[in-house]
Amino acid sequence: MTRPSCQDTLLIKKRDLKNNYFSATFRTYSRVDQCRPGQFVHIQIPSAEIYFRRAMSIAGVSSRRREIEVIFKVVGRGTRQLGNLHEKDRVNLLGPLGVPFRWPRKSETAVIVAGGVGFPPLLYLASEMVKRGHDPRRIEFFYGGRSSADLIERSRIRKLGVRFHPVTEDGSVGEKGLVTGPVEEFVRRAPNRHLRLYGCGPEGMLKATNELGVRLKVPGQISLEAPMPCGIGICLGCVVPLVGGGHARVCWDGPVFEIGEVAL
Amino acid sequence: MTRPSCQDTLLIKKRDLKNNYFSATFRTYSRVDQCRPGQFVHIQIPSAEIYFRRAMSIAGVSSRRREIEVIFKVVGRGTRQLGNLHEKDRVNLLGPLGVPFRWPRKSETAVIVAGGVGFPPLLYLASEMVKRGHDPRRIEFFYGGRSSADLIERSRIRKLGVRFHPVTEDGSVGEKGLVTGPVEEFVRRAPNRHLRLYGCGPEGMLKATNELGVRLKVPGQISLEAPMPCGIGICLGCVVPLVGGGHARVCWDGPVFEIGEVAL
Amino acid sequence: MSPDLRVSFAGVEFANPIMTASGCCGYGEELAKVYPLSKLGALVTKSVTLKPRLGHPPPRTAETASGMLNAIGLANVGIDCFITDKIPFLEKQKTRVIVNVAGSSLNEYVEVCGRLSDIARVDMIELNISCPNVDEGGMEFGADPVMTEKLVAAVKKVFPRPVIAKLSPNVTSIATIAAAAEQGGADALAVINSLVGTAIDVETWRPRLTYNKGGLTGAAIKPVALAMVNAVHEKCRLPIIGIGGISNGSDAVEFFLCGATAVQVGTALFIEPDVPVRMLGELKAYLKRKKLSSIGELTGKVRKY
Amino acid sequence: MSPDLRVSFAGVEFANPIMTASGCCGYGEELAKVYPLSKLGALVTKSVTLKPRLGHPPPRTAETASGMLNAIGLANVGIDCFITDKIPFLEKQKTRVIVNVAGSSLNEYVEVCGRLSDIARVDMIELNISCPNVDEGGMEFGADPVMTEKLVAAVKKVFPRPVIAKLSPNVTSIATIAAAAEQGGADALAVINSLVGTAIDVETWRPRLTYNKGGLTGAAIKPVALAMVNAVHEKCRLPIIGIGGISNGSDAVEFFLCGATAVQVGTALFIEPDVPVRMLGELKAYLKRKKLSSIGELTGKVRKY
Ligand SMILES: Cc1cc2nc3c(=O)[nH]c(=O)nc-3n(C[C@H](O)[C@H](O)[C@H](O)COP(=O)(O)OP(=O)(O)OC[C@H]3O[C@@H](n4cnc5c(N)ncnc54)[C@H](O)[C@@H]3O)c2cc1C
Ligand SMILES: Cc1cc2nc3c(=O)[nH]c(=O)nc-3n(C[C@H](O)[C@H](O)[C@H](O)COP(=O)(O)OP(=O)(O)OC[C@H]3O[C@@H](n4cnc5c(N)ncnc54)[C@H](O)[C@@H]3O)c2cc1C
Ligand SMILES: Cc1cc2nc3c(=O)[nH]c(=O)nc-3n(C[C@H](O)[C@H](O)[C@H](O)COP(=O)(O)O)c2cc1C
Ligand SMILES: Cc1cc2nc3c(=O)[nH]c(=O)nc-3n(C[C@H](O)[C@H](O)[C@H](O)COP(=O)(O)O)c2cc1C
Ligand code: FES
Ligand code: FES
Repeated sequence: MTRPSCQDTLLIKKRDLKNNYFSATFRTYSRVDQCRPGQFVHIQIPSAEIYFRRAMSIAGVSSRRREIEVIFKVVGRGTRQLGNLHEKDRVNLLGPLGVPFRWPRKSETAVIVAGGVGFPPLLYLASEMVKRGHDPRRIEFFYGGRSSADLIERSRIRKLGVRFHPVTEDGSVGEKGLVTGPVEEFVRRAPNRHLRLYGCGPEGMLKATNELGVRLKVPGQISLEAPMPCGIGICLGCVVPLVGGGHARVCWDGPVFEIGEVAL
Repeated sequence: MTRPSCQDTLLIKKRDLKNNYFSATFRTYSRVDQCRPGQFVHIQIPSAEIYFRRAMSIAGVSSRRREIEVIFKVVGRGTRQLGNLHEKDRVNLLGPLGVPFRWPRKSETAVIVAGGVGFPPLLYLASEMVKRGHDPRRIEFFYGGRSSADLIERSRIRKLGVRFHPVTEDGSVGEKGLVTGPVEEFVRRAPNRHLRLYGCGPEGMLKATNELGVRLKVPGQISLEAPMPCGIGICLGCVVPLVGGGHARVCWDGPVFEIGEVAL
Repeated sequence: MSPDLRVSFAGVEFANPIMTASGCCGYGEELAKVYPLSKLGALVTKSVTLKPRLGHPPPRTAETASGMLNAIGLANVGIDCFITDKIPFLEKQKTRVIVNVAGSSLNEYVEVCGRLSDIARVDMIELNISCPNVDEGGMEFGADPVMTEKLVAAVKKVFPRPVIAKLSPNVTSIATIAAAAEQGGADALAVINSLVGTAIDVETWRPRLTYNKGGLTGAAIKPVALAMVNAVHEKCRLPIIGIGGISNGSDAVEFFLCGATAVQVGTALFIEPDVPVRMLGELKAYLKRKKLSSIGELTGKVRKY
Repeated sequence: MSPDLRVSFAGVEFANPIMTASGCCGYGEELAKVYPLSKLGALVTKSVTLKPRLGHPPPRTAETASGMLNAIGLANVGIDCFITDKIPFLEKQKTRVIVNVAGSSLNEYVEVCGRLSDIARVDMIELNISCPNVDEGGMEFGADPVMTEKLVAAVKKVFPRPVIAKLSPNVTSIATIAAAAEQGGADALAVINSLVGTAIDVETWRPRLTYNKGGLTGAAIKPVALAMVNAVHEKCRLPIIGIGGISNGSDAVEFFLCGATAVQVGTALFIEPDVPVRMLGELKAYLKRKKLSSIGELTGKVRKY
């Protein structure tokens, strides 16, 4: 089991990915070997206006260099401040937190549905699958956005050798439309149904992916977001209602949930 | 009259002066031409723990480049944060604030008594005097500290051509002892008594300078410090008692006061 | 068409809903050097008392997390000097003038307000029945509904123009005090004054204020102030001036939505003296973006769950 | 010689004066994955009620300046599940266990406390008579001295070990409520629970909490909490547990100086779950530097002006 810890790290690389996206790499993070795709770190942002940490999915790690990467989009006060950090700034990370994605079986095809800030954990997931020997041709990576500018770091997905399906609402890259259209098409056409869905992205996309999985009986998981005061299950602030009744904490019981589990 | 204003400036140069002293130069400050020695700027520090601005004397300005310099010592949370700023960081300055020093007459000898963070405004004062044609040999610059490391930027004073008298408690540079000893000696020995005292520094030094001025009937001014919530006279937080009764606001009625005016 | 920032209450019209709070803008002289006071909906003076007061010895302010403590102790020039020295300056300012009055007894309040009654430049009086920083009077009045009603009624008898009661947050039910002030004849309510608080220097074991405690203000108290404005608005029909931790247009909108007709800015002036000017722009832009034509369309419109 | 961090009150000894506050550490299971709970002086559980409660729908927390609002609504597993599921875990923890109890009627409090009476692992009960986030019970009890005294007395009859009354800051005089709790037989006081507050989303005009208001906690409220600990300490001889905005050793020292015997850390755990561990080091270093041998040498020692 991972034991989360708070630790100071050094921002050693910051890359502007355009369209308000940034990649930030922190060193030296002692828990890199315990990180799993789907988990997140809770980042403390040194600023007058920010009180809570901000949750960011792990986008990748380098065991050798003890580096951890997050990819974030500037959407509000906290992420703006994060985007203003300088290389060599000290940043406190609490993590790794949350329940990771479950691995697909070798025989299964992973159908990844990514969008917006849901992309980083799925990039990490696909990278790790490939690294651990999952056949890249058994990874179908659907990546949706409004326009080509929303689909960041495409070269990194391509390099993995997975089957990459960009989809944009304006058709500026890949198929035109909402990503869940082509996903459904693929699922319906899949010759054998040894599929496993992995979804993370904006609310609409998550809902559609969840609904699709339930309707077509494809197992899989989705990763949720919620504002998170603590990130470690002690404040009860980040709850979502479950289909079976009751609440689950997104930070501790999730953020990864089984398809059909959460009342979205 | 100067009309203080808040404005964003760019930290364009930061120099580590050792012993926890830093010099910071900000650009582009629109009010450089209104700044006078003895005045200060109130600096907003972007940080979670700092709510008030921090007052810093103006240490110098460059009209041509619209730059303003402050020299500060890291003594607490705010100045620590200030010391952590990066070049190109945006910093909001409110100023210029406060009553400046009065100029000596050409015939008068300025006896400057500086110590600690009281040095920067007196450096500015001496520089401006020389620039405006005051005979540098009629400026006696006494500069006291515990040890040579406390006497920063000595070369800048020397360059002015003024009569420089470093004094240290451990004798590591200049005369040994407290700075007010040599000052009193000088005042007593001064052939004609057309002297004008200018004091700024730690509490003990200020008290001694004030007392010396009163006792030996040397006119002059001292510049005080006080924690300053607003810096512009509206909170009544920074008051000091006056000898004649009543309170004065250090930020608005000062920070420069006549010798003998304040009940120290 | 530019949105209309004017508001009016108690029969008085204000150019805009942004006022500077008592004790945070002196008598206006210093701020007038930073920007013309005509930018303000109104200036609320430092509390004026019958006799001049030096206030408590320093230190009388302390910085706290997103806020500050003060125990100035009602330092002010006294009503005589106020009338002879400060009114002439205020006569020339193109803004509404609200004089905040404090006292240690009912008679003192009445006497000061009486002295102001025939000075037409004084558009309104704001009764400080909520100062946590004096031994007598101050908060005592504002914690007791009976005394609150009596005091407001007495002042209304001697001052012919509108009277605002400024309420203390240091009570079990602010709505009860608000109702008492309404009963006494108050024309409007100012909500809130500062919260009692303190801070200790762990090196010297001394309180950070010579008065041993003080009033907490600034961004830290905004949530408390909003809840109290809302509680008063639900129970009382008087117009409300929202106060507490306001430092931008969006903060002001929160207060309007909770029931405020106007707002006062206090501690934020210390950090950014021209915050009211910035807020005017932000409010205008907000109304425009939301396609609203006046502040009144916000007042009390919070959509509760 | 290392300074002694042990404190004791109401006949119970604690390894150190740092506790985790109710509602900010669940039942201990999650924090135990970050560090051994033996580091804590005591763990105070989330409020337990007779029946399980889901709490209010999300959003039920909101960030504010140096603080937060919460209206969790006493979400908890209920006393049955607490005893069967949570007590076994707590049995294994080498720390003091204080169970915080809430209810919507006197009978409910008494029933829950009665159920806990023969579970030896429950070292103390903390009565939450100050929750601002439920419609019934909660703060009502803590705002009324008569009900406070009655409730404490009733619980004392059914629970044989010490009972702490946790007081609300949303009152005119916390010292009066403290005296009532003492009268009722309370063994100690916990000061303070959260301040009522709210925040509004200016885009949607909705409160940021579905309960429309919530409790303000965190660094923002520390000055208020300190003043209240001090006020209670001046009027009442019961040991006090200081709570409100504590996030480091120096904050704790401020509370000790104002009269606290122990402290609880709440919101700070959300930002830094191992803050109690860091604080232990800071406290030790402080005592050493000040040449003090125990926390008791600080309690109530503020040097007033
Ligand atoms: C487990 C998890 C993993 C995440 N991973 C990433 C990631 O890899 N990259 C990335 O860019 N973002 C990620 N996020 C979202 C990120 O945490 C939020 O964008 C961030 O907290 C917003 O902070 P802010 O201060 O900039 O915005 P704020 O000013 O706080 O808010 C801006 C807007 O975002 C909403 N918001 C705030 N926090 C959240 C939140 N946690 N979830 C949903 N809405 C929120 C607010 O309600 C508001 O509408 C993740 C969130 C979670 C819970
Ligand atoms: C008009 C004026 C001009 C100044 N010019 C300079 C300058 O040129 N260079 C420079 O280094 N410093 C100068 N100072 C002092 C500087 O403002 C303080 O050192 C600074 O505010 C300390 O902030 P901090 O957050 O680092 O310390 P804090 O953590 O706030 O406090 C550290 C210690 O300093 C004390 N302190 C805090 N503020 C002040 C203050 N304003 N005056 C006296 N003691 C204080 C505190 O009580 C505490 O003991 C000036 C002050 C004034 C009023
Ligand atoms: C330094 C200071 C002095 C104050 N003096 C007074 C006063 O004299 N009379 C009064 O009614 N309120 C006084 N107040 C309270 C403010 O008017 C206002 O109610 C309070 O500060 C909350 O608003 P804020 O958070 O915007 O500052 C004072 C506040 C501060 C910070
Ligand atoms: C999310 C949250 C939940 C809380 N739940 C409870 C509770 O169930 N019972 C209780 O007595 N206090 C509860 N509190 C109040 C805390 O125990 C504490 O009194 C308060 O947060 C002030 O301390 P702090 O500023 O250190 O957080 C809760 C506080 C928070 C932030
Ligand atoms: S963020 Fe606190 S329980 Fe999930
Ligand atoms: S700092 Fe506010 S009056 Fe001087």
